[in-house]
Amino acid sequence: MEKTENPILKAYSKENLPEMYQVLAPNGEIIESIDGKIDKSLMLKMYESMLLLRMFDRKSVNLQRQGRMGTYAPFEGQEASQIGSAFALSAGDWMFPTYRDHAAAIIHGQEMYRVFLYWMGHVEGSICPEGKRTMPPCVPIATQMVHAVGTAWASKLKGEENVSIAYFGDGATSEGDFHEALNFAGVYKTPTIFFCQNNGYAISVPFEKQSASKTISQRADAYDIHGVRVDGNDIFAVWLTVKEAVERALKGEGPTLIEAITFRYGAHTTADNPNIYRNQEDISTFWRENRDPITRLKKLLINKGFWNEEQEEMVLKQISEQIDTHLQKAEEYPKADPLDMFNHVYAEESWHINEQQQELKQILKKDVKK
Amino acid sequence: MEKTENPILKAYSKENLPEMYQVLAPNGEIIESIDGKIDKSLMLKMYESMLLLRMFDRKSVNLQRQGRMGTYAPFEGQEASQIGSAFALSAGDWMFPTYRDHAAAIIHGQEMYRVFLYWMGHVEGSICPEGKRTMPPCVPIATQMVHAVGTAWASKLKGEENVSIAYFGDGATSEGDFHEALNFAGVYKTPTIFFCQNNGYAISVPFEKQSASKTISQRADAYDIHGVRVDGNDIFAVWLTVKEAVERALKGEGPTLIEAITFRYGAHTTADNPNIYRNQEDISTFWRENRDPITRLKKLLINKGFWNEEQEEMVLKQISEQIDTHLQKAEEYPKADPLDMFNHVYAEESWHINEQQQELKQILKKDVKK
Amino acid sequence: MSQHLTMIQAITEAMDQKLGQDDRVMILGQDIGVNGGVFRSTEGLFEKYGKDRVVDTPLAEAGIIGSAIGLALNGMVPVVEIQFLAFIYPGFEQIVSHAARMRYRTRGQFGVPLVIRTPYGAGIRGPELHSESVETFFAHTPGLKVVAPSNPYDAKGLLISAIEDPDPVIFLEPTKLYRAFKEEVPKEMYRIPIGQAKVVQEGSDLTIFAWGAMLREALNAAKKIENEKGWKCEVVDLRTLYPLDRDTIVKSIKKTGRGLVVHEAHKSSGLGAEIISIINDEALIYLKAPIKRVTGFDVPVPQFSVEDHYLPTVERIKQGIMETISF
Amino acid sequence: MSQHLTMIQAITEAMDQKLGQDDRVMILGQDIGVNGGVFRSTEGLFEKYGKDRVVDTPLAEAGIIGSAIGLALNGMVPVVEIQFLAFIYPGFEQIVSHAARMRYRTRGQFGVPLVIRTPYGAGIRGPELHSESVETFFAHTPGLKVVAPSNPYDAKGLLISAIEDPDPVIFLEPTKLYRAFKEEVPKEMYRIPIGQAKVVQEGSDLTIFAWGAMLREALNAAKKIENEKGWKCEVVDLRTLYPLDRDTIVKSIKKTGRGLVVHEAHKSSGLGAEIISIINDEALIYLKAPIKRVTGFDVPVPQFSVEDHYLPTVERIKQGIMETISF
Ligand SMILES: Cc1ncc(C[n+]2csc(CCOP(=O)(O)OP(=O)(O)O)c2C)c(N)n1
Ligand SMILES: Cc1ncc(C[n+]2csc(CCOP(=O)(O)OP(=O)(O)O)c2C)c(N)n1
Ligand SMILES: [Mg+2]
Ligand SMILES: [Mg+2]
Repeated sequence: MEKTENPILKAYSKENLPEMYQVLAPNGEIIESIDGKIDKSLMLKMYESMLLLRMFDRKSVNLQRQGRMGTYAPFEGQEASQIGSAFALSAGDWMFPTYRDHAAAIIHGQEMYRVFLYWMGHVEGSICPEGKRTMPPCVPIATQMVHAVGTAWASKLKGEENVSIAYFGDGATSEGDFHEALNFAGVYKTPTIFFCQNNGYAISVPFEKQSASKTISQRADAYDIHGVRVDGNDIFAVWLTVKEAVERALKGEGPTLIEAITFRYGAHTTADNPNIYRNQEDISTFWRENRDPITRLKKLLINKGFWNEEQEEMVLKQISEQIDTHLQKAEEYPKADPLDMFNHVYAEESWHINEQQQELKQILKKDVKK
Repeated sequence: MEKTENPILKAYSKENLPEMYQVLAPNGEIIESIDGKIDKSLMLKMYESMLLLRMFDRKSVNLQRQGRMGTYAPFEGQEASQIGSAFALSAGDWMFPTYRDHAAAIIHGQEMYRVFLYWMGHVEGSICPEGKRTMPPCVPIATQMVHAVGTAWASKLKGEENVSIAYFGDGATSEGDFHEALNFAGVYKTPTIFFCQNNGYAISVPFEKQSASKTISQRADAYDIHGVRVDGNDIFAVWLTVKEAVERALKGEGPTLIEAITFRYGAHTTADNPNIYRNQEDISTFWRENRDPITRLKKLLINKGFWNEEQEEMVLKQISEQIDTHLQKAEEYPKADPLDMFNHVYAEESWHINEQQQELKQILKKDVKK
Repeated sequence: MSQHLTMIQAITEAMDQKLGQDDRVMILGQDIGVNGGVFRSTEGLFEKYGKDRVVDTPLAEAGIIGSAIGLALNGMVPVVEIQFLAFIYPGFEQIVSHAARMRYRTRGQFGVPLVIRTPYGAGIRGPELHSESVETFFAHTPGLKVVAPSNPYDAKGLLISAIEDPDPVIFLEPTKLYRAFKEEVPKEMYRIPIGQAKVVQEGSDLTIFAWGAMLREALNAAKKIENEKGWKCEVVDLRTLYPLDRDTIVKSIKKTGRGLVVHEAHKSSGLGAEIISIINDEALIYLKAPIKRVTGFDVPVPQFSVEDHYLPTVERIKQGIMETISF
Repeated sequence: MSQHLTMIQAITEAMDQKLGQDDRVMILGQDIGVNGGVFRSTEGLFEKYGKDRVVDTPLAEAGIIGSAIGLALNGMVPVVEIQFLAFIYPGFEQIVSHAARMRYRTRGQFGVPLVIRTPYGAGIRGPELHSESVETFFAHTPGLKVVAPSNPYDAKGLLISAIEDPDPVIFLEPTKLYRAFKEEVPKEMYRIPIGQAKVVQEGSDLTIFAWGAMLREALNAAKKIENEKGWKCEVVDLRTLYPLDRDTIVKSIKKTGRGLVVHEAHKSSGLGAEIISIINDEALIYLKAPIKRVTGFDVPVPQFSVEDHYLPTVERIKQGIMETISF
């Protein structure tokens, strides 16, 4: 069985490093000054958020295994990309995440119990808190990218100071919608940020089978828009890059395409077995040991005396409780009422849907009687 | 009324010239050696073909005006692009033209009377001569580009020495299919030639509204494939460029994206009024006087003593007769039988189509009786 | 105040008035700005409202419809023109997987007030793929509404309703009728409710259901048959194709006991099938004969030299009526 | 020789045998190579036939289907896997405007022998857009054939026929049945003709029409109703959804006089409507009651916690039967 070499290791290799923006090296050293840009409190917030969301992700995988949740798409390994980018946004910004971007969504205001509900197949799993613009996870690949052009365009037309950010993967860059979105954003100079997490794989397909192009960021040139390549496991670099893109967008300088090099440690979804298409053990261990986004920040924090194991233990306990609270909320959430499926198809009622709702109501009554 | 500046004039301006490959200057001078590459007989063939197809195109526009043909999409001004590229092909190569690429198609073996039939709305207007691979004009924009990936891929798999060429316009580069085609061709290194006639407009929309990117050829870099920009009104440059692309393709070096800068003198189709969106008079006159593909070759031929007005007159007469013969053939072609519409939906017969055919047959019989 | 307008003029006026009245309304599409639309349906609007509200877009339907969805999410009311119905396919995913589902999946939190206008139907000697009539695709997609006017008056009133509708509306404009005739159209804004069919002509012997360009064929056939045979057909203009106005359909059939559907679309799984099924559900015992379908055939819409034979003709409709009445 | 296979195994075997027998056959799709398909339908084929014949493609459905059209034009026989039916939309234009029309517009000069396989239907607790059943879109498109097997035996025989068919076939595989049960499947190649329905169970009181995953629900309901009421239902597996096997449909209804269609798709303009219309055309006077539709509702296929209520259930089918018989 041919197992393809990990293309991400190539991306991380020396030749490619020069074009990949990095601030916090894997060994925890700062290799580019962040003075006046990232202070202790932000570092700690970033760190604790990554811890929280890693725990959340692991919990979710477990819940799926226990049959308490449906298929789930884990993001472990990609925390720096998702959290670093989301930290750079303002509350009113529009976020278009995929099925894997719960860390980004949660940082941007989505609630953990909603994410649980989403994967429990609850009809109310796609709502975000009132007033927020954290859109439901997008399932059809790359389709959300054009939405982020539209919302950003509207912000611009209305003179509102908001950006729109679309999350997507390396695989998504093959879809026509990727192209159309970047092109439209270029034409209308919309304040859109295209944030690609290049984790090297679209399910089993390595990026080298996805395209002959070496990088994703180079595609920005095709539209004369700005493109950047960044170490997606370096939360500082990600944050700084997205912050700059936000500023550029708000100054009217148009969209940015960001390629964040990262890796998912686990399966594509809980329905996937990565051992079939890559040396899962080797490759994940390699990444965990050499590139982990959390470990490297921890090293820095400890070096700087900002953090110690006691604090870690305490925070982990808090996090665990916090997640449990959300889980409880999700599991105690009123069970989805089948009759709900007839609501919100349209803003106004329609005879055919009403009748079908009545029809099911009768059936359900009968079921209860039995 | 805002009339947008002609973006093609910009493309032709000094700053852009360096990146546009040119061999035969508009004044008829050879600015790059063609020794051993283009001989007299080829020059004459090219010239006479351009004359023929310009006459064909004008005839078609007239036929539409006289009500003898339906809407027609003229290509006058684009002869060098279409004919130069088609001359570079071998008989067995696959050609995927659009509704505007009849000059290319006819050079590649399509017959003029078929093109007339096509625009007369005849059911048999899309057939090409037996054994040829000149596909029907493609109407949905950019969709043929992926076909040319597929046919080329099959040639490669079968070890056949043929390329596939897709024709498309500047507008087509905005469609997702453009992107998917280039990306696929890059991945499978298919012997495909993507030949873009950038005539500056997609109907009324100038390229500057189509994309923020300055050129189309630069998009090749996004897929790490080869890209070239060429003076599309210079038949030598076009021919040499496509020939090189063919060689590259057959050597297994993959696809080429060619951007040929050209201009349509007339309307988008006979249903279009270009005066609404551009200074049609000024701009077409400018192009005719300064950039015409036929005039510049004629200048060269006359300078070299290969051509004179007598010859021209004679050839024009022959051409006129040739076109008339085809027109006659088209007009005398058996009228489309309405019952034909039920044939070739499937290779095999189906009850529902057979019955509907019978139904119409009855109706038609009745009509005749009346 | 009233005026005589063609359908295309009525459509332009509806957009003009909504653009004038509501800042959130935008028009997007290919060649709809400077050029005023390939059918001139947006003539004058670019000059009047400027490039930010009447937008010449790149040639990319997924991009147009997808970014219009984003615009709609963020407070705008986009009206998209797709140049011909068959060119909607590149944006099909955006319509079916997003526009139609956004309200549903967010439980009403986000809606998509989007109108997609597009010329449809045959009979204009158009090239390939310029004459399709695939309303079924949209009428099978919950979350969408589908509208098809048959005259200038309805076109204006329905388009204003569509633009004001909080949900996505596919607005099918019968190309053949754009300039076919003029009609009295009030100058002021008015609305024709989406979801309501109209009994255009009362009758007692048979009901003809039609819409768009086929309505006139239906009326012509009805007139001829009345002259020739004395039978009185009721003619129903469906106007909204999804959701259908069941009550009007059923009421008419209960009265006449006989029916015939005329549509341009292919017969198999065309909208006629749904109309017949509604009648089967609600009025089977009233039926004196099978409901006949006189439709486009189950072949690709053919090249224009034979398109008139693809389309339902007065002759075919008449024959359908005779077969139904003499069943 | 015979063996017990699941439907997915039967499908793999059909592809394996055609790949082995015919050099022109190629498999293309996302994750179908090294990974063996997200449902493992191509397991082992990459190893056996190599990367040129079992191709992991980029994530782009128009690219996949469009280049497959090109491959087909130039002598190959591509079998495309689309990962889930809803993800076919980006390639919809390629299917409708090209694959379905190429033979027609070239008057038989160029055909597109292409198969597009895709899992469809609900009931697997899939995320959003993993459970669609939009066969109507394809059954309304002349030039396409649409097939949906309900068991391993048919799946193998129909897929071999589809691969050998000179025209494009949309091959819908009921996800829920992939591993639901095993069945005797001959080892050798065999064909089940496209276009032929099958009477799975004879009966006299009412005919149930179903296909794909709904066939088993129909059979279960029929059994229950027989136990409870003694009524004998005839059950017809349509197998080919376009073109429909009218003769089998009509013959059965003429015998039973009562009918019921079960499908997962939305009711409005679902295939049930076409079946009813065929019966209306051919057998109206045989009808003792309206043909009932027990279908998915006219709402987006909902999130999986309530999908079982979206789907036709044995209970709903039984109730439909009772209403029809006591009409
Ligand atoms: C249009 C479409 N085609 C196919 C799929 C099935 N699918 C789901 S995720 C996925 C891979 C996506 O890869 P990538 O974009 O790299 O994102 P990642 O999963 O790695 O985060 C595929 C093929 C889909 N959801 N939508
Ligand atoms: C998918 C699709 N959308 C829209 C159209 C309508 N249309 C026909 S030609 C055209 C402009 C094409 O411009 P370009 O690609 O530059 O080619 P040109 O006509 O200039 O040769 C448009 C929008 C179409 N045919 N297909
Ligand atoms: Mg990925
Ligand atoms: Mg052009």
